[in-house]
Amino acid sequence: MMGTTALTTLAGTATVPQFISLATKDVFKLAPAIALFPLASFFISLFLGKRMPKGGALAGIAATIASLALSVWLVIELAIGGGTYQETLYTFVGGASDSAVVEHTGVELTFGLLIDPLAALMLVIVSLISLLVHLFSLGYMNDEGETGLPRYYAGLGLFTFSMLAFVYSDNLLMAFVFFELVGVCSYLLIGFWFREDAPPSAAKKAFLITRFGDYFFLIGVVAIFATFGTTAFAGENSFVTMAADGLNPDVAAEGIDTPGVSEDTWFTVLGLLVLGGVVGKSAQFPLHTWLPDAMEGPTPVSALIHAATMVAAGVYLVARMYGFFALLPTVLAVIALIGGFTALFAATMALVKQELKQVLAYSTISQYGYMMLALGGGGYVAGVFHLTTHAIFKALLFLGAGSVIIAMHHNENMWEMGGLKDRMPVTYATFLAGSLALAGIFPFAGFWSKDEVLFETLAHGLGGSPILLIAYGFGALAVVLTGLYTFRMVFLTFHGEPRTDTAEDPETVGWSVKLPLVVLGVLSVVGGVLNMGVLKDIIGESNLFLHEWLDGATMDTDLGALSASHYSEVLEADYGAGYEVTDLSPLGPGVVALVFAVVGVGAAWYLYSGADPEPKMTRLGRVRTVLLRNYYQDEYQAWLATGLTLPFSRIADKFDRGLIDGIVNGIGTVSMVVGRQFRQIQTGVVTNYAALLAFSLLLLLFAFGFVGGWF
Amino acid sequence: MIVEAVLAVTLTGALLVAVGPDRYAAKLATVVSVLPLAGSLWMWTEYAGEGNALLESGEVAFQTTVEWLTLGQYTLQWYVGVDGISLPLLVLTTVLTTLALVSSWTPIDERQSQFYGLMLLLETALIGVFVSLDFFLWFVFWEGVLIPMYFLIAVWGGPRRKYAAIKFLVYTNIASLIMFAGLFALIFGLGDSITTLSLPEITQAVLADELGSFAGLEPDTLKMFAFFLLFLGFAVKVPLVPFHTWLPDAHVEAPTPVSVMLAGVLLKMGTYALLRFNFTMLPDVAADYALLIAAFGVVSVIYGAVLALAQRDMKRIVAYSSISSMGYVIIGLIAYTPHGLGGATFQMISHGLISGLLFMTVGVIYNATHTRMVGDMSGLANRMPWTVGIFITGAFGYMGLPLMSGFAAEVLVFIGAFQTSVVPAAPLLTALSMFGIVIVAGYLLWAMQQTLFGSFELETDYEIGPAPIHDVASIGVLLGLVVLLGVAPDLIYETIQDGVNPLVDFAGAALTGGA
Amino acid sequence: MTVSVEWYLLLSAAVFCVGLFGILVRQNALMFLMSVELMLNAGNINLVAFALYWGNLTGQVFALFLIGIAAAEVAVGLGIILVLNRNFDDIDVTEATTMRW
Amino acid sequence: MNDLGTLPDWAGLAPALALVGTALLLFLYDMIEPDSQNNLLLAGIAGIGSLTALGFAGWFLLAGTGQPDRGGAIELFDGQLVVDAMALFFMAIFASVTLLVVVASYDYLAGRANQAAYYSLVMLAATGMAVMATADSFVTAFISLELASLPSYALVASLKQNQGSVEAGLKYFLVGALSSAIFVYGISLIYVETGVLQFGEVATALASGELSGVVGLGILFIIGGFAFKTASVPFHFWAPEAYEGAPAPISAFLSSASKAAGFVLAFRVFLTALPRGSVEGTLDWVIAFQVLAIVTMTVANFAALRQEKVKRMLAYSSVGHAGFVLIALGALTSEANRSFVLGSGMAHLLVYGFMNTGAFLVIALTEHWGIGREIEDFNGLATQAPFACAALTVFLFSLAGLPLGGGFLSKFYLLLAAIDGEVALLAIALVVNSAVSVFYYTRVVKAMWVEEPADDLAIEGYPSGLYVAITFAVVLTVLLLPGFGFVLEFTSTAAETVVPG
Repeated sequence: MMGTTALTTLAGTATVPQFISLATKDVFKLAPAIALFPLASFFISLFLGKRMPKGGALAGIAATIASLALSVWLVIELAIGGGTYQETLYTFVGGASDSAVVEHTGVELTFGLLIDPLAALMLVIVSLISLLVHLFSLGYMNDEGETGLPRYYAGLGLFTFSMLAFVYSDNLLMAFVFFELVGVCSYLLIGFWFREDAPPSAAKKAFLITRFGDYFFLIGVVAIFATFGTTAFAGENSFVTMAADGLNPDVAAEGIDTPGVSEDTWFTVLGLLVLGGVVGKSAQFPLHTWLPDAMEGPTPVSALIHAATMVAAGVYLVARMYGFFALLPTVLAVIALIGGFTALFAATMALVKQELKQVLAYSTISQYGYMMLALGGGGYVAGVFHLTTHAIFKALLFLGAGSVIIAMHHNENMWEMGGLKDRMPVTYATFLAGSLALAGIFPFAGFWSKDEVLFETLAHGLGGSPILLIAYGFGALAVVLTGLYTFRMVFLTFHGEPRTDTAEDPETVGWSVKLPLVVLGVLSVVGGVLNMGVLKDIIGESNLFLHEWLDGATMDTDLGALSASHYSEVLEADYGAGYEVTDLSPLGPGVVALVFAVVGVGAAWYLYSGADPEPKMTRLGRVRTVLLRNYYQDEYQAWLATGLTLPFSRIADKFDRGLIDGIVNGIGTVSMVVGRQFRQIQTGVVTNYAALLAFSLLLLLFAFGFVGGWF
Repeated sequence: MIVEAVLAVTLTGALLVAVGPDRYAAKLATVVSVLPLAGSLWMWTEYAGEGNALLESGEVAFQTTVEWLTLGQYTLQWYVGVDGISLPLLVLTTVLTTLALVSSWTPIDERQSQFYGLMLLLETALIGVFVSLDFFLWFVFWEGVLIPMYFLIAVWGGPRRKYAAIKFLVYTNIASLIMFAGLFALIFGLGDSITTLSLPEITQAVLADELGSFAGLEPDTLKMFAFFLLFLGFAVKVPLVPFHTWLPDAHVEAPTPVSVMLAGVLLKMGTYALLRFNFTMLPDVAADYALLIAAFGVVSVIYGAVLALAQRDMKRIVAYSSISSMGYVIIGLIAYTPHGLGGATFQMISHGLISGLLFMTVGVIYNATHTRMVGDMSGLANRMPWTVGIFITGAFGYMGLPLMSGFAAEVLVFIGAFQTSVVPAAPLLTALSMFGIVIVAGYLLWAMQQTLFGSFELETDYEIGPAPIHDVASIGVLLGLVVLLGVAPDLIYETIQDGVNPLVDFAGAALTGGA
Repeated sequence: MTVSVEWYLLLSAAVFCVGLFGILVRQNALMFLMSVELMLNAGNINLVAFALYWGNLTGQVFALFLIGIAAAEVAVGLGIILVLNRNFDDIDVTEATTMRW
Repeated sequence: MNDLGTLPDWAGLAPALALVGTALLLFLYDMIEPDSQNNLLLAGIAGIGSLTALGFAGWFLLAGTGQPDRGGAIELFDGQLVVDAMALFFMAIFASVTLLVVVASYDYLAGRANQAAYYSLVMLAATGMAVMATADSFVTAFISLELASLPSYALVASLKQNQGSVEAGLKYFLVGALSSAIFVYGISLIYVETGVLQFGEVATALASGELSGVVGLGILFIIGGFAFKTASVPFHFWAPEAYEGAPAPISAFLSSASKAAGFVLAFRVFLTALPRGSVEGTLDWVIAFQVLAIVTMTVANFAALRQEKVKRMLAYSSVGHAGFVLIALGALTSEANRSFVLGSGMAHLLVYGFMNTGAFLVIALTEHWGIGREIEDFNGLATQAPFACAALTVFLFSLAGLPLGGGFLSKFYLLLAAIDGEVALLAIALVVNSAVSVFYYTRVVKAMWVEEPADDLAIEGYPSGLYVAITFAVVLTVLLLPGFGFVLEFTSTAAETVVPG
């Protein structure tokens, strides 16, 4: 089989490996609990939160600690030689013994776990960020005296549960299920402050736009199920493998049912459909508009959404089924282009924002653009790497922003801050670390991952994919802007003189705020160690830990079709994307990217570093207005909803009540009129009756006379 | 005899409650309704039928056959029994009736004994519809549904209740007669090959190609003609666009518990009948016109959803979205795939529960606020947190949120519809209809934002606080069922599959043979 | 010389039409009644004439019955006309129109 | 040739004799004590008389008198009268309706004058109808028809102080007289052609040779006569006014029994005297009845839509039902199983006899209470008289063809008959008009149950007689749904006596 051959060569082992090893290690048996702990905390917080100290926060913290511990254990297990674990936990449809469904359709819809290095990594990230967000919430929500805390912590619990379950879903349908649940949770949390007007509206927008994306995703899921009869991610009978077999001329594929178009066309359609969900959830152009609005939610929630859960889900999905996407050059090109463009596009908007969280929101969009760029550009490891580092430093930045917001009494306007660095040193230090990571400055985490993204894209682009070069161009340009807006933010917030009284005397923040910041700050500094791709030629490929990890090198058994090297194989195969890699040293492009980043930071320093910085962006004039209005993206989308769909529905309503119901009522009216006419025959005058009677008789007489031939 | 017992108990209860004093009517009726509920649940646990009742291989459970009378060559029978398709609907009916009765306690404060008597009478007729296997008996119950429903809308309804009630009665009655004519075209076409009007006999005779010509129509034309009339008749009941206009009026005017029954069970009569008659008896005609039928479904889905966008009355919103949801059933049915037919049946149950849930919740809100207009109120979440919580969850259920029954149903329908070879361009049509899930999210989210969130304001002069415990309990139970079926669709899906599978088998054979 | 039977038929038809005409144009209840009698007698003419033609008594006997019934009918009719006069102060049949449509 | 056990042949007429005897008894009583107010006694006598008639009819029916296995139809007076299953079946209908009407009249007549005359006229009219059912010759047909009609005229006008009653009587009488004249002329034309009047002989005479237009004209006129009696368009003009103006029990009597009488005679005349096979060439009466049926149904049902008075609405409904029953004649095509088709009309007449009588009796009840005639006057009546309103609801929905009573099944039977005769138009008209009729029946139901009662709505007393009659009618109407099969046995035997095989 193709999968097996690929990995024998790549992993260099002579034995024929088990494709999936069914580990009997206890920790894998406990794996379901990783997601179930937060679910339990959801119920506990919801129903008992009122009677618990801290409004249910403790349940959440305990649950996430447990999840984190289990996840770490899993990672260790995989790192010291365990195997991929796949288990069907629950049969959704067709589970009964001698099931009529199975008997008839031959398939069942199941929920199961797929724990491989990718999933394990993501589990750790999610549970870690969630834990920190819970902790931070103690300072941000509890200490601020918010009401509705049980609801809040219940929401966090459900959110974490959904995301964790999504992460180790073993099939696309289950992934979709939790993908949707993630969306609902974000709706509930963004709209947490439901008494105000903006949060519910933002929540609605977030759900609607992501649902629009999910619409395509669901079609994709259904279509994949219909095409392959399965939605499993991994295994001989997974749709990924079947698709590869279907396209591979050397392998005889069976059981693929395409509706009358060639397989590669149809698979491309499938890929694009699934991509719809990704674009919506990961806030890629043009479905990114919900994300900045989502800042209406509590800041810890923003951190959770942007760093590890909702938005990450989209990109993670691409990584999860990368074996499928790697087969489809068109889809990859689209992913790369969307990613690169979004990276640049969002960065430009971030330049002019005045609210701290808005800058971070656009930066999130931009950074997820990079991940998409990486995945589209053939850099599977790079994408995952950036996902990881971004999760850390973006969570850090949001939590830091939250800290600032607490200090500023919920004023988010950066122009009313300034000089906070002396008053909140911990926050400043950690925020700075996060910012340097975001800007991609050596040696912070973001530098390594962003460079790898750009390098992979460039390498594959130079290998004969000009579209990737365009995407690379976008991405490289965005590096400059990232540096600029990041440090504009840092300078405006922390440097210079305090510009308002609040900034002069900010509220102090507690340990529950600082602890997460410190943890994340440290990780932001050292996170790059995971995969120092720029130095590949120096430190040697085997010391690129993440790469080795994702390739399954630490495991006893072979990762097979889920391994990074398999993906490269497919990417370069003729039946796959057909990418070619140029032999390029990562050092050169790395330096270029660093220079770009430094240019951006330097520009920010030049423009905003003074004691009392001026708004420089106003010089952009109308361009600034366009940027401030987000290229009128919200306007046209709002217009599509309220300016087009709503009036259309009103017209339809008029049509319905007027014409369709009018016809129904009209039939009634006509009957009534006929009735009135018939009623009028009865004049009350008996002579008329006699006349009518005689006349009718005469009529009958003539009629039947003619027929009967009486005359 | 359990079927007879259930029917008899319900009918007796109806009469008893109707003549009893108002004071005890509510509680008495609720207690009485527990009996058929228990009976149906017992049937559920004891169910040992197999296959589709109408087809040759089917084994009908709890079957009784008694000759009633002979009219011409036809013997009319008391012939009842259930299979995997009708049993879930039967249970749905009894469950929803009991819950609807509980939800009547608050809003119904006049002429109670009549109200509760009629509700139980309605239940009797509905149960009858789902258990009858003789056409004529079935038709008696089918028409019998109209009478209590008419009164329930006309007496206890809103301001335009009389208009709505008579429109409902006349419109659906005309539809019944059209359908009746359609089936009789078939029966007469069968000539001497049948001696009873039992549905299995008719079905098997039609399928065995024993149809002769009748009234100058060749068998094929006759089939088409009959199919057309049947479809038209049932389309009104379902309702499919453009035969739907009675529904919003009826829903808006009907008191909440009646809306629950209307949306929850009455609409299912239409799809149930479509499945039993059109799609079981005349699969080849259905296949010939598959594109048209699927188009009806798609148009209903989209058009109903778009109209829901334009509404301010929350009941109207749910009413139009019911039209939309029933469109999915049609799309699933015409697919003739296991998941298509099974998913459609599942959607009947699921929509029954979810629409019942939403109507009840709107009713609970209405009991407190005395308005249903989006815009007349805001920030209800401040005052009735649990009700609002259930409402939000239910609304997400309606949007097809995973792990709630709507999702399971819709996904199964989509999978089934996507795969079919019966409908031309099935993937495209399915994808088109799926856009309904976006629109439904649009209007429900909009309505929720307007009414539930923001600061508390209310146009009407009522003090509102948390809803009565029995109201919250009944919507809670429904929500529980919705989640239960969403998490474990197999609970009923196996039974349903058992009922529809034979249909797929023979239809598949017939259709591929024909095509 | 015997009159051909067709002539009786014509005669009876003529009488029938005269009666009908009377009903259509007269508004007086008594005239109405008389016109009806004419029509009844048109039937009698046929019956009697053709009893002769067919050589049996059936027609004639029936005619006798008819005459009797006609009398009864007139009796009932006159009674009704009487109360009509009492209630409407007139015997114009077109006056009594309290019920219509 | 016949078998009545030890009884003589004429005993076959026992139901009619019981009726006429009762009438004469009442006359006698009236002569002795003209101003009697002894309502109970009078109603009792009439009731016992009709009960006796019903008993005889039922007994004979069950015993199989006049049926082929008991020696065939009993012919009396040289074939002028015949007692067979159809005659007995209809006598049973007449006796039942008469019984209901008499019981109901007990309350209705309380305190009015001329009670004995009223009852005796009812009994006489019933006698006429019973004889109509047995008439086997045009002579007896016409005489019995007049015997049924003349007392009816008087009964309609019996509220002598009431303008409506008198006007109704006048119109009924005038149209009736005209129709009788037309009928007689038609009979005379048949005689012109055949020289005989006994049904069987007429058929024999017509069977031989070419027929001239005279026969066709005669048949047309005879159809006119029946159309009058059955209140079919265009001879229906008297019906709305007569039913509206007459005392409600009499409306019930006329719209149910009198209509049935017209139909039983029509069945016999057209099937035994003027068989379609013989007269088809000059006038195909099947076509004529099809036209009449469709026109009658449509005109009446649509006119009923806009009626404001309950009784008048019921009158139009009654005309409409004549149209439904005409299907049984219109569907007697050569394709049809004729006894099946004919049976449908008989079954419907029986069911109709109970549900329509019941409906009119509830109207009688409201008149007794002094409630107005408009539909609006019924507003909220259910709050005061729930049982009566429930009964009326059952009657009306059964009339509409909803499955609350036997009307549902009998209409269905008619539909089967129309299809059996392969007259699609009849079937369609039946379905469409049934659908339309739901609307106007529902208006009354709505008024009773849905509308708020007027402030001055008050009723005094619950008259036992009327309630007994209504209860009887409603129980029968409902029981005729499950028990329809019982009726079918009789209708099929009855139909087979006129159309063997």
